[in-house]
Amino acid sequence: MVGPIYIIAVALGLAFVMGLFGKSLKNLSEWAMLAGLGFMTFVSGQWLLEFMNNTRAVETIFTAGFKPPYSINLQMGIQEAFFTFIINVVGLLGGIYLFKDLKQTGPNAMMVFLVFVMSLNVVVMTRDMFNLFVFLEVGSIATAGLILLNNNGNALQAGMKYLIATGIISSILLVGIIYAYYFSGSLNIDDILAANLGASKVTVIAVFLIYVSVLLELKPFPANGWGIDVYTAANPGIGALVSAASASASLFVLYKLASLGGAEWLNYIAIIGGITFVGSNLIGTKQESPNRLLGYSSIGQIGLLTMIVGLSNILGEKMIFIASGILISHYAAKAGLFWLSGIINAKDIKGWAALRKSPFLLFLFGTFVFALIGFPPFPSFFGKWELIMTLATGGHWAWMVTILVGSFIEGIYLFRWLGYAIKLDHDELPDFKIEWNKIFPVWIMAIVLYAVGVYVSPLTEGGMFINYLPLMFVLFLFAIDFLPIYIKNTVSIGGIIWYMFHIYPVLENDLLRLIFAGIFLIGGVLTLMAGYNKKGTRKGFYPMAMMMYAGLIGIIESSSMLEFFFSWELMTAGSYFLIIRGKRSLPHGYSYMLFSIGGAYAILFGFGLAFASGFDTSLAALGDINILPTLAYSLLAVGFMTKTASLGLHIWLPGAHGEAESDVSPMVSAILLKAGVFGLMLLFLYMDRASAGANNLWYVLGWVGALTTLVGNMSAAFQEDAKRLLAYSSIAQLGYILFALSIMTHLGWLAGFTYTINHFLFKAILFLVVGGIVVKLGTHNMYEMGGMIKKMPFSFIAVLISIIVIGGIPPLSGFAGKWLFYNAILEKGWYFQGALIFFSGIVAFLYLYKLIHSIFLGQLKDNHRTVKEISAWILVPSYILIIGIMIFSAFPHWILKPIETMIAPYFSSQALMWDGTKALTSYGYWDGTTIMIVVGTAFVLLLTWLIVLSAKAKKIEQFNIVFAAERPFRPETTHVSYNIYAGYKKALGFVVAPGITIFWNVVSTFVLEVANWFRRIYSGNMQNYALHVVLYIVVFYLIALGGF
Amino acid sequence: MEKNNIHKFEELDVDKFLAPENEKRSVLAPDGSIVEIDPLKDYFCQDRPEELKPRSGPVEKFLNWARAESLWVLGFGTGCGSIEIPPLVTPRFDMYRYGVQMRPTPRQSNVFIISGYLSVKTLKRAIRSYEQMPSPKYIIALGSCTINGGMYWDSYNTINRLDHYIPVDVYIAGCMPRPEALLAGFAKLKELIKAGKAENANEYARNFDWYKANQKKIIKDWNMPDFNW
Amino acid sequence: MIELIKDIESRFNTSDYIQKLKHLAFITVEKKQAISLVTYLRDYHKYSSLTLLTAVDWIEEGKFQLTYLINNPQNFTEIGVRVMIDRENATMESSHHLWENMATYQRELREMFGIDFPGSPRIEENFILEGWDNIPPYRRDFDTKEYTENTYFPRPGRESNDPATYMKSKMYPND
Amino acid sequence: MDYSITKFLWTLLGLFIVTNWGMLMSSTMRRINARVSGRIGIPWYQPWIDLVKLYSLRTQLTHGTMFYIGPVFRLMGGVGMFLFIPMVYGNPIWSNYSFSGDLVLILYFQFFGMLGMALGASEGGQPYSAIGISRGLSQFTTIEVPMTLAVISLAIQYQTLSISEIVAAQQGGITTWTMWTNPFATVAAMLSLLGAFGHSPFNLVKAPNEIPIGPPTEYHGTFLGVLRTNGAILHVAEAALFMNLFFGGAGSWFELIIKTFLIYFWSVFVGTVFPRFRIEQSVRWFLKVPTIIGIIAIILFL
Repeated sequence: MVGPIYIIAVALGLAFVMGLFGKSLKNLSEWAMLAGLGFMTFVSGQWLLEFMNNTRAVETIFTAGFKPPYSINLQMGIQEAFFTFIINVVGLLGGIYLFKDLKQTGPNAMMVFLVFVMSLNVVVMTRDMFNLFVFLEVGSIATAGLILLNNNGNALQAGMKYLIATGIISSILLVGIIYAYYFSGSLNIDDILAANLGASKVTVIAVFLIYVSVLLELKPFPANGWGIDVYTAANPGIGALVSAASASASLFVLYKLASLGGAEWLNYIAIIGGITFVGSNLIGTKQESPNRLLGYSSIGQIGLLTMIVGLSNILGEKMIFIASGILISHYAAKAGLFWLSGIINAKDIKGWAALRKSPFLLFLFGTFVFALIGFPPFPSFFGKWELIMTLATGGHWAWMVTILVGSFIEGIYLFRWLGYAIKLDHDELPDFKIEWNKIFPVWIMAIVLYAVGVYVSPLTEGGMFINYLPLMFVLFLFAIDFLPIYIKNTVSIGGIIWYMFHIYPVLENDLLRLIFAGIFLIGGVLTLMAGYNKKGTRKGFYPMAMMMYAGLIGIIESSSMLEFFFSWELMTAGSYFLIIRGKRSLPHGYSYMLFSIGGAYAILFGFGLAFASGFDTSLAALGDINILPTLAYSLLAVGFMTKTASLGLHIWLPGAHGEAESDVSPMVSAILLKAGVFGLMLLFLYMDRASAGANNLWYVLGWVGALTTLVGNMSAAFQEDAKRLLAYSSIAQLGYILFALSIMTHLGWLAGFTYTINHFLFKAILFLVVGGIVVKLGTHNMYEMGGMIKKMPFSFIAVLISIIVIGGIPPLSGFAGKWLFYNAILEKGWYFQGALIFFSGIVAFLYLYKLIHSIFLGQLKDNHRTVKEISAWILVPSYILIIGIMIFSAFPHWILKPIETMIAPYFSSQALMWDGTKALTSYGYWDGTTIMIVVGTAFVLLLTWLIVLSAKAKKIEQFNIVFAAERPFRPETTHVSYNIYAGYKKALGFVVAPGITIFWNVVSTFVLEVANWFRRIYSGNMQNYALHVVLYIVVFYLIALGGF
Repeated sequence: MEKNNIHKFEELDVDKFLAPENEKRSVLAPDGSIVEIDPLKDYFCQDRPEELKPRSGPVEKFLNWARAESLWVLGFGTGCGSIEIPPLVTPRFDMYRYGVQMRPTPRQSNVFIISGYLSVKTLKRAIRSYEQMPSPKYIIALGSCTINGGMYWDSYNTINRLDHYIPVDVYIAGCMPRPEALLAGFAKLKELIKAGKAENANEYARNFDWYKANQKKIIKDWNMPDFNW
Repeated sequence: MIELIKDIESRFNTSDYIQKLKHLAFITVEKKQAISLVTYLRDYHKYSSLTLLTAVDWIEEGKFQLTYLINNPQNFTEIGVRVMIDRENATMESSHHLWENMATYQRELREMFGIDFPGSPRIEENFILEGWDNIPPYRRDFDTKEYTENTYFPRPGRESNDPATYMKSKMYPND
Repeated sequence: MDYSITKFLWTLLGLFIVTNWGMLMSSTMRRINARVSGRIGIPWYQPWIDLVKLYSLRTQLTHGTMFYIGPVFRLMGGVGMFLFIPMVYGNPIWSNYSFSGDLVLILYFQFFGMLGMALGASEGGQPYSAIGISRGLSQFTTIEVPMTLAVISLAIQYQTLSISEIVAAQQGGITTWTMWTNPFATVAAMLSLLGAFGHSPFNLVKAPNEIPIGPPTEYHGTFLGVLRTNGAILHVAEAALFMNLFFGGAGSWFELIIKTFLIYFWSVFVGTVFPRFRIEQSVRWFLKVPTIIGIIAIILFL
């Protein structure tokens, strides 16, 4: 074992020796520094390993051989080992990263660098107050020195500001230390903590001064302009160190001193942390410069950690886990991002589009962003999960809201940034060099994130059950991403089929899950089949698609809330990447993500309440939420409804589905939306049916569903873009399902299931076929199509059958849904909602006609005269689905009977009886098979009759039409499609006025305006910043001690 | 009537009056290839009309009776005589009694009343409408102008003899004939149909070249296919 | 109205002033100044409405006479501005910028008389004659009877006479 | 003979009766209409002659497959309505195939024919066809609102959606008809019927003189003949549906003829008096008075 004192000794010694190196040894100094950092990392790592194996007790080192308070002592426990280790690691990696920059500036800079890392080590380890002060000062000065590595005016200014601000802070700290020494008689931290200075009104001044200075070191909002400027002006390599290492050290100082003042002071710390978290992220939304944005994000994350330290009494023993989870994510992601920023070297976050040139860097960037937001499988996900659960247990709603709101705001800018990097149109992407020493540290950090994530997941309650098998498959697909499409496609389909066999025995007795597993997996296979018609390698598509399917199937498999939420987030991430692949998908993927994380946080809140009710992590806990049950259920419902795109939360859907790639649209529409339906079903089944709150919720949701249907259908009728039309149609169909489920009767749920299955079948067909046509014709606009029936007869038949199903026209299966609806509504007594639903059902005919007419009928256009039928790889899955529709239509009892038996136990009365193929309710009856036979026979007879009568009919061309004795000149001016429902829009268009879009626009504008207003604080003026610090101290004093 | 081709109907390589909308054009297909469009060939059926032989015997007699009793008139007034048609639906004349009804589209009409003078411009539309009517179809020519040009006989822009352009079943002389005369014309037409003598649609098909040459002689910008289906 | 005419005469090179009715007068102006005069009347004397633009073929003099008939809706007076232009290569400045419907009149004149108005919108398009390939039919040297006989299959048996000789032979058979 | 075959033959006979009655009804209506304006009008047998003529035209043109089978869909819509409505109460022979579906089936089967017609006419490529269809669909959305409300009201009143049972509940004298027991639903439905039959002022779809008869502009010959045959069947079937729901059903063919005639007469009667609405006026009109009446009909039974 090497003693921790050698960390300091080696660093100081090397720094000293380096000064003596002459010119001849200049090259050597660089390697010497790295060796020194490596040694420091080794020492701390060794200690950490020992502590983790529980083979060692806490080690205290006395410098002068005396016991404190007579000398300075250092302590090496697991926490110190952890912090020094991460500081030294980032120091080492930073050293590698800055290899060339340091070489240019010479040994002096290396000395400063070594001293900087060393000082942070001491700050972590020391148990002496004055020593702490000294090394904080050393650290500050070293930081300022490092900032000046960037040899320009901005850096100079920033360094000066930093020095002045830290000067003020350390002078206050010094006064505080003097007071503390005066009151406690010792400089040893343990002694000072034991003196309980917070208890007395006289001694409390020491507590105040120490706290305020330590907090100011953490750059609290809004007195942190000087800190922000450091991030902006310094070399990103230095920014990484400041963000990852300095902040960790400062945080540890705060942690060390947490018990200095007592519980009341912890509250203040938590509040300051919360304000910083929310406020800093809020301003982050207005940032365009990557380094500055990262600065705000850093400060926000540190604010969150400050808050967690402040909440340590509430969090209890979970605090270490939560804090380290979030800290590691912040540490690795932020260091990685700063380093990436150094590689890209763009002034504006829009310039990060250049990242697209290197898929690996893009992958790293995505990893860091998702880790920061707290997506699985990163440690921050588990940290946040535990944080919310623990807070909920104690009933701290305000803190939960603060954390979720802050995280959401962080998502706003991070995903905008990610979106720019992936998608933004950029005329000329700036070149950047990738050097091994710069890329290596970034990789290490990403690996750290994944490894730690997987390592910590079993430490959470229920986390050990998480199924990493699908994720392994995703990783495998990443590994073979360079292969051509057909191999990856086959592998993916094979994987899904294998998983089908794997999962079937598990779900065999659970029909609800089996149905959804069927929709997800069979749908997955069919939609993936369409991928065979693409060419090239299609980089990144398959891992992401599989990630979505992994999430979807994880939702089905999950038995605990954590697993559910884990899979939910996984699915969101995967689908985000799928959606944003579309050509014009940038804004739509972004709004999808915002709604999704908003919804996910609502779900998280609900889960928190559920957990708090019975300390049960299984999904069954949703069954007996006794803390704020109505709020919990509403939040959960809202969370799921963001995925089902119900009215008010639907505005992301049309763009996201409409602009997605041709085979992604069916995935995200026919399949992904069902995840929300599954969530709602689970929720509704678990809810307490007797409570008034639940019944009110269902009543409201019923109306929401009915209105969603109306608005969705009517908006669809006014679309000119074929895929957007289908997207609005999805909104409406999901409205039907929401309504049917909210009825909460046997018949209602049967209708809901029928709609779910039908929607899966026909929407997959429609999006596949229409998507194929859109690609083939090169336009989304229906009025630019027309006459395709002659070129694409198979597509026409597929679309025709689908629209017959959507319309609910007998004899196809859509009618089953309508019939069940009528009966369910009459039984439930929701007559007016029902009338609204039926009205919107007829409105659906408007868009159905528009769709099929504008694309397939009417006039064939000049440039489409040579177009051929769409790819067989799209038609085959469509026709497989059509076979499904036909079976469901002719033999509905095959599917409805088992469903009915399954849901019967949940509802008091079994309202549907079967008499052979005939379904009976107390109101009416319906015999799908007979209707099919009767209609089929009659149709064949009539067709024969007409053929006999007009067998000789002569086929004529498209302009041989009656045109008021004139002739058509161009197909474009003869095809009636654009704004075809103008009269209807005049009469009822007010229903679809974009009120909800306007509402969300106002909300987002308001948030950005607030951010903008706050941003004005940061004037960049040194005096102002100094004033902020002083004012902050005064205000804090007045609040904490002044009796405010 | 002897129908020799008085004026030679010559197929010219380059049509001096080829309307711009009939010129060949090339457009870019979505897959990047160039599509050559020949509007007249691609958008119109180029086939000539065929003679459609009547059935024989009592079946045709019965069908002719039905056709005679169900005359659907195309609502297309070509000249000043069209003002004489609306009175037919008033109580005073009430043509519905005789199974005569108005239809708004040539596809569903059998009878075309050329009501008065025809300028060249209108003739073009009249020919198009006539050709779009399903066979068997009949033409009633109303007023002197259709017979010999009437008071416009020496106008530079109105035709003199309708039967040189489309075959006429019944002429009703006068300037203008009153609605009663028109009703009498219908009666005459019914007689002809029942007697199986109103086969002018086949006549038109048989002498198609002659009619076409006459039509093309005066309709200079022939922006339609040779036969409108 | 007489003040108006004096005003015009003081500014433009006009001639042949005729007061046909109390509220209707004609004045002839040289070709170069015609559009200026019409514009002047429109903008300064409130002759804001175009009644018509027409032409007369003075074949003997080798001239076309154009008449811009414009109306003052406030005092209900009308002025016809006459311009004589050469029959050979008959061309006139276009004045479609003054009234939108002027373009239609100019199209008609181009088709019926062959007077060109360069720059007028859609001037090349057919007006009512579709594909006319003879000399413009309203020119007096166009023989409509001969054209009809050659073109429209006149029904045999129709007799026509020159009204003057026919009446003379009827009334004064002895001369 | 096998039951299904006899059933089929009886149904065929019923269809024959209904078709002929439908044609006679339409010619009678046109004669009545003519008398209102002081004319004599068409001979009573005119529809048959027209039909013979249409079926015997020599030229027959088609724009494509959908254009060709569109009329079949349309006719199937009418025939299907007939097949699933019990025509004469108390007689299993004339109840057709109504055992396989209830009122909801009828309401949704209407769309079968509409859809086929819309698609067939659209393939013709005639602009007026598409315009007529878009008008028809727009108008139909709101026509169905009072109808749906009335049907819901009936279902609450009789606690059933089976047409036979609704008719059975109305037996026992004129006062037990829905017309008297649920007048608001009857009024709402009868107002909606005006739109469904498409006579003036709601004849926006065909709108003669405006968009030359709309969807069927391109149809002629046998196609038009099929459409006319369907018209005859559909009018009787729809009237029979209303008869069953609101006017006590029919005990015999004679009663059916009288009642369907009167129901059909109602729409013709209104049609002779009013001029045509514009599309947005028509759409709004159905959402005003008829809808409010329909809502009242439901509220009364809450």
